[in-house]
Amino acid sequence: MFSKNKPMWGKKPPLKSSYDVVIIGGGLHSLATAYYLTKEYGITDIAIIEKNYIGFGGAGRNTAIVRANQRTQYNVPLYKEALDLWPVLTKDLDYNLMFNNCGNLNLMHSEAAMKAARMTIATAQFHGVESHLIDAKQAKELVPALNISEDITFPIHGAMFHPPGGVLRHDAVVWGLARAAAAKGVQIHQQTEALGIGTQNGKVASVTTSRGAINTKQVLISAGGYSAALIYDMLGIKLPISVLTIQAMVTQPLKPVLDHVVSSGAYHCYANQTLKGEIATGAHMDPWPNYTTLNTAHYIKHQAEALSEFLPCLRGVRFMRIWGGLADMTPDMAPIMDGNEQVEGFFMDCGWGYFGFKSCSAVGKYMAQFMATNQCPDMLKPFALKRYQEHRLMGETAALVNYTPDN
Amino acid sequence: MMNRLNHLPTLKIDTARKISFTYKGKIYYGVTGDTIASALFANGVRIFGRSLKYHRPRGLYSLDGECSNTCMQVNGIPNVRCENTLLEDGMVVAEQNVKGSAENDMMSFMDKLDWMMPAGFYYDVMHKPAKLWPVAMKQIRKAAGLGKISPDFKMPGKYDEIFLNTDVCIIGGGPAGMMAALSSAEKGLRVILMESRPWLGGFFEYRSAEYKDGQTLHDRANDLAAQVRARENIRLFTHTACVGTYNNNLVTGFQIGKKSDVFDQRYVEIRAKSVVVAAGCIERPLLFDNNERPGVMQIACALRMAKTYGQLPGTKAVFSIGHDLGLEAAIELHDLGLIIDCVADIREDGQDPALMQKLMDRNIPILKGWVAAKAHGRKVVKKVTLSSIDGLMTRTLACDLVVASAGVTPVTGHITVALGTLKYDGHTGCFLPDRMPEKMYAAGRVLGLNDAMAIEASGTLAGLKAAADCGAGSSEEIGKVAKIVASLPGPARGSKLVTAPVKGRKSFICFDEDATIKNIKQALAKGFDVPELIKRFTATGLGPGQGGIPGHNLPLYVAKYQTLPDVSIRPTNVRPPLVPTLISTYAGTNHTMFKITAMDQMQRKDGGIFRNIGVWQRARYFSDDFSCKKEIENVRNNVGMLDGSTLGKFRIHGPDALKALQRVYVSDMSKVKEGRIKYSAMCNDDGCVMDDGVVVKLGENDYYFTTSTGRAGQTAEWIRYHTRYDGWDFALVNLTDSMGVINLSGPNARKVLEKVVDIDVSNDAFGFSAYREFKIADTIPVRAMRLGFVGELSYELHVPASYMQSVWIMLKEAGKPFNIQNFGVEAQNVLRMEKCHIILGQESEQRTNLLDVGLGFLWDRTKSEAKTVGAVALRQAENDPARLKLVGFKMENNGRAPKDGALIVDTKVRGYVCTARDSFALNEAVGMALVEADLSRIGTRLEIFEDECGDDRIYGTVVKMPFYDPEGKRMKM
Amino acid sequence: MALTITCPICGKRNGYEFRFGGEEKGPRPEEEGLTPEAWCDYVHLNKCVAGVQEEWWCHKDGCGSWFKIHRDTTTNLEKEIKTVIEEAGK
Amino acid sequence: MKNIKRVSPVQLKSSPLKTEQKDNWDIVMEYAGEGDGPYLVDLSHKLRLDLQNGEINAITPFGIAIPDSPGKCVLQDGLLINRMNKTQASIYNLAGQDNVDMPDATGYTDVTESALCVAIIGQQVFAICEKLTSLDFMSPDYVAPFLFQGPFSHVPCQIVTLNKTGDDSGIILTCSRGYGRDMIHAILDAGDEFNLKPAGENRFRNWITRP
Repeated sequence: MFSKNKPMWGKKPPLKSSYDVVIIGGGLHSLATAYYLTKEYGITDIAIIEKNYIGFGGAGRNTAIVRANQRTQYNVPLYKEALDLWPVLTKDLDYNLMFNNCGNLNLMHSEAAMKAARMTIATAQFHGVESHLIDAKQAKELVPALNISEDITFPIHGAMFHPPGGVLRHDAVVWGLARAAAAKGVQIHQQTEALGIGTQNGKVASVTTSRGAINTKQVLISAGGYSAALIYDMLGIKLPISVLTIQAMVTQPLKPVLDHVVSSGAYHCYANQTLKGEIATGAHMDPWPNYTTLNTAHYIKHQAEALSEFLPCLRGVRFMRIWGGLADMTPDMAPIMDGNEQVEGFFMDCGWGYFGFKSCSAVGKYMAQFMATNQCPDMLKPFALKRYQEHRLMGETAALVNYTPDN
Repeated sequence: MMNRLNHLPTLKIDTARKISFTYKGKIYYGVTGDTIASALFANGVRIFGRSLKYHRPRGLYSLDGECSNTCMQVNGIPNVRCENTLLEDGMVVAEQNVKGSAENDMMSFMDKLDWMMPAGFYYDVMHKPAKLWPVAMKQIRKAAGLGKISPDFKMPGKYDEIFLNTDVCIIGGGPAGMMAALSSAEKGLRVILMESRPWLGGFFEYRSAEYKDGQTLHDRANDLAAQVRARENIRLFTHTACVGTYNNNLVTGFQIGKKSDVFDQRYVEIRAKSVVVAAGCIERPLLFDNNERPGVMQIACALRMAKTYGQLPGTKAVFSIGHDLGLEAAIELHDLGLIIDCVADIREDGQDPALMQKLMDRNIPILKGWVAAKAHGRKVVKKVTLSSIDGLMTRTLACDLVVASAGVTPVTGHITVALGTLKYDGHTGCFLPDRMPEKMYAAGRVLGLNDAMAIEASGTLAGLKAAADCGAGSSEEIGKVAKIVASLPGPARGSKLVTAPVKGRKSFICFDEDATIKNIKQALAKGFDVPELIKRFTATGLGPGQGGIPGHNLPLYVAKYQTLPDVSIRPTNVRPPLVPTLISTYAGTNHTMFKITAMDQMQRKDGGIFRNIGVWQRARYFSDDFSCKKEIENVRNNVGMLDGSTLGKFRIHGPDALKALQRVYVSDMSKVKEGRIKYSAMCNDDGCVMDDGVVVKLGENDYYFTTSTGRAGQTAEWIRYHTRYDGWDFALVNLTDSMGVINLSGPNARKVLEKVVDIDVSNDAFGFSAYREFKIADTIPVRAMRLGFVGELSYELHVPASYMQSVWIMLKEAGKPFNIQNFGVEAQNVLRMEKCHIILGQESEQRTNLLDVGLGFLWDRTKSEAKTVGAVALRQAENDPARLKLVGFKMENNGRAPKDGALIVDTKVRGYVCTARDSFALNEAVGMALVEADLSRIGTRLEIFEDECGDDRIYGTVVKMPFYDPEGKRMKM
Repeated sequence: MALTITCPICGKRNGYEFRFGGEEKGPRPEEEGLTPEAWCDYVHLNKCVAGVQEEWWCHKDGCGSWFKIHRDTTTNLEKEIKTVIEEAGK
Repeated sequence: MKNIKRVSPVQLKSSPLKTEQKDNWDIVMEYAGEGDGPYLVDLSHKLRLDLQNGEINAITPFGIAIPDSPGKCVLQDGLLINRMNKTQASIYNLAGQDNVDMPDATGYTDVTESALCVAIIGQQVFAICEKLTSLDFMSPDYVAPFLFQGPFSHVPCQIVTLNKTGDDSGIILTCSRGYGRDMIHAILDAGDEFNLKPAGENRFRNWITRP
């Protein structure tokens, strides 16, 4: 019934002088890519270089919400595949990722927002993803705690209801992938810092780390919020990224009161109840670049104000913990996945903003394909860096439909 | 109900004033000054709740709320920490997370099943077969959680907020904090002192030991408190827990209102120049089997129950402590009548000889180098087994109280959340401040100090240092006090014992999450080798009390287990809020701030249905018919009035005004002629349209221009941003709120206007695209523009906001014969759509450029010296075939209009419908869509996919724009 | 974290009164001959420095001016590096 | 003209006792139940000018020298001039002559209509302010009269502190006219515990012209 108490990702291995593939960053995208490289392509001579411990960054700080109701046709199939992979991974990793398929309700507070939602819903349905536009009363039936009266700052007009979405246990995904990858021979080097990438004749040749140099022909940087700084530092490649701190918080645990993920663009707020009973809530980013992952007094207050309005019963509940993580934002809210373009053998997977968790399963699969075949899979082609200089932003954000009083 | 010790000077209760409350449906009584927990305790309640996982009985353990042991449901509010919540008349108190009662919980069998639940067991079970998980998950959800909140719960009470500025903010109103306050206040600075308890005094307040010259610590605390209260420049906040400190010295907290206050709780945010942290210590829990059984209490808990609340914490006690405070408490409690069977002291030596003598005088046996190993008793403590530290000798003693404490642990969260660091100190066995954040100082027991004089002197020193940051005081004085501090006793040696010599299956390192020492070992064995990872894997420290119970012990244990050296012992992260804080408290007053136009009230009276549009509230409809048929037809056939006051309006003037306009507008603004209006657009650097509006020339380098409603707030900022390197001399004045706007539209608009104004408004005198300034009744200055947004004869009147109502009434009067009516934003939306006039954000999205929406004609490409924002991108993208284009379409076979947001598809998504309506004027369905360029040719058939359409598509055809009055005769008539 | 920004006009204020305006990249490039690469570099690309960077801010809720500061992105604290403050439009 | 009225963005619910008509405004001179302070007085009808000019230091509006550095103000002949930044100042005619003419120099814009303008006077003014803004009025660094440009109840405002000593304390606050309803609601709500009441212009006049 229980696995033996042995180290889940093996004993600490010594760092070798060469690997087929070096992956910088010990988060979900790295672990998933390594996992699929071993599983699908038999590439097992892989080193994962992590400065802290696996899951230290965004992987362990997100609120583990998954969904596939993105805006554009380029994104929806990718996220759909990611969503479909959770049950598969649970089985393949033989690790309970605790997927709570509770469905997501994205509240709409104006006619314009309802229109925008309809487009997103149509896009989802066109791609075979379940999503529906419901009115305020229907939303209230799903979430009895919702305040659908007119006398709140942003009265609720309706919602985008997306049943396939839900919440996972993020740490389980990290540990499950790490265990499976390590079992196939991937070496996970924690407390090891990548310091530079060596190139020769425009090709990747080596990676230097705090524990010595490694020869390699392929290197992937998928280090979450730290990617852009690393890529500029190591290769001088500038990216259209702004790294912001995003915060989330939980209340003290409660008996079940909220059965879905509820989110609101107008209130800049989402909330769901974890399996432990806490109301996890977040969304705000301080709109200036920083690497602090620090929380702000401003935000916990904002969050309380927002919840007080649309989930007013929570006024009687206490916040007990707030934390922050990094979100590497791009101008079009879509990621950058590229490889063999700027430097042969160099791959990057970044710019995920706060979508890194939702996407990791599918992205690991496609990045593994990209690296194993040196051919960019069709699924990833729209995400190349070049789109910015070609004025082809992805359109994941519509025009703004809401403004805050202090805009 | 127990008789209270009511002669003690330290009491905070008034036994003469009874308070009634309801507990489990019955009326109970406490006294004024009681907390809920002390009142329940006085009524014989020992089991306050059941633990999360194993449903173990839990009782009073500390009195400062570090764990959820005494969390209860109070007045419908879950997870109320009864041990430090004051009892109020009529409170309704209930247990939580029990099936049955806390006393007899039907779920208590869970405690036997711990072998089934090793650390992280849930990751390995319940996912095979896949169908099992959703079922299991439901049960897990039900079992998890502590308190309950009803979905329709309405939080009573008033919640307020204040935002303060101060020179020095002091956290903690104990002796160190008070001394710090006094020393910085003496410099004439503004000082704020925050104390979480309802009274000042902290570590001294409840103690009767001697301070100096026969004065008790309690009396000394009162003396200091009186001095603090006497200082006008000290702003005192008692009953105010500090919940957050942030680098840059922002401090937040919440204050619990007294009866005389207008608030129940209020959020307090303090911006300080410097901060002193004098938050004292909590106790480090002692780890032994059943170390959380009701009847096991920490030292201060047992002592304060007697000294503050007048109740003996038990009848017969065994002490297992590692700190002199334990000896002092044993003496005091003995003298108050508690039978003390034995004091086991972890320390082999180093006890204060005076205390030892007093124990001897009282015949209290002391066992040095001994520790509690196991508490016995199914629900409450009946016996305790003591053990020598090496585990070789044991003794079991009957008792109903085990006072257990491994030592003290400084409250350092205020320092670390502000980015200060701690260092493990081998002497005290504590994490002590290492690198303090800028302009933040620690004082008192936070520094590991224990000696009363040293605590006070460190407070004085911290206060002086903080004052120096504010530019007051001298370094000599600081040096002098520093010398005094150095000459006083430093931190006392602390016990380093982490656990009693037990296997730890029932030794709870974290009460809230039911995590045991055994669980920690299991996690370590699985490769989770750093405390932060163990926290995640075992949930240790993630419960309602956060790190309060396990925060100190976890890293110590992990280091000990892995035999790591002291230098590698890192504290676990503490995160705000440092005290759990109600959402209603954080929310405070939460004033909603919207803008309204001068016409707001009149339009509401006229039946306007309002919506938030950006910062404004605007009338969107004037009837329940959201198709707005009447409003629309009235504009097309008669005349209507729209309040367009939310439009952005600006004056730009100064020698370089034209240059600035050339930079941000795509057109050649030098061609704007006086008396004419020019329509143009602003793009971002990517050529995407940000804004459109009209520009009027008032004079040389003096212009008046409008922006869309949503952009008004950012326009000045935008223009200054894009000219920030140029050093140009121009001035912007935001006149958005200054001028109301009335859009008078419809074939009868002229007939209405000419009745109100004195100027000639004939088409010859005031033609399409013209601009006129005039006065109504020689009084009201009006700026008028002939525009055609809705496609009819139309005047846009810009009127000083204060005169808006008057002008509106005049026009309404004048329009009566022509059936003048209000129309709202949605009617305007349809009217302009029929005319194919775009609204940015509706016919465009973030990535839509000027050319895509067909506004390329506005772009003057010959003014590259102006470095117009967006021009480069437009040039680079203008031949890109992959861009979306805005097209007009009609529905096939006179079909209905698709819904806004429907997709244009074939095998892929090829575009989407921006706005489409069944047009009353045209008697057919028309709309605009953004489609890929190859679908943009006239006559192209568009396959439309709506949400919920399944396989049913509807079809439209691309047609020429505009749909209504293509020659534009009507707006020019 | 409690960001404060020192506005050259209004002094040190709560960071939320301001709008971040991007990394300092120098004056607008000339239009003539601007390649897509150079354009993209100016408009979109950032160095994302983890450390002290020079950057623009607007005191949107105050005096409205644009100005530059140096700020450590790892602590969010301003650094006093004396430069000639180039104010825009004002 | 009989049917031409100017309407203030500040609508106070108290009943006026004394009203004066001026330039089509109905100005309440006294309200019923004004209490003993603090007071809220609507001054939205008072002429306010925006002055922006690259050579602003050379300009003396109504013969008054503009303070030399941002944040400083001068009150002279009932006119309040507030230096906003290097090239900009605002001018409020609080108690000067009626119907003053627009000065000749370029750069003036009449912004009376742009903003609501209220005075809050009385001992508890700053206790009210601290419930609505984190701006530090009581800092000894700021000597009255001084100007703050910053948020008040989340809305960008110009706030001039004319006096910060005891009963004489008082501020003039202006913000976008559109916020009238919600700003006044927020101020009165914050002031409720201190018994803040709407008061007529007489109160203000007495306060501003006191020796």
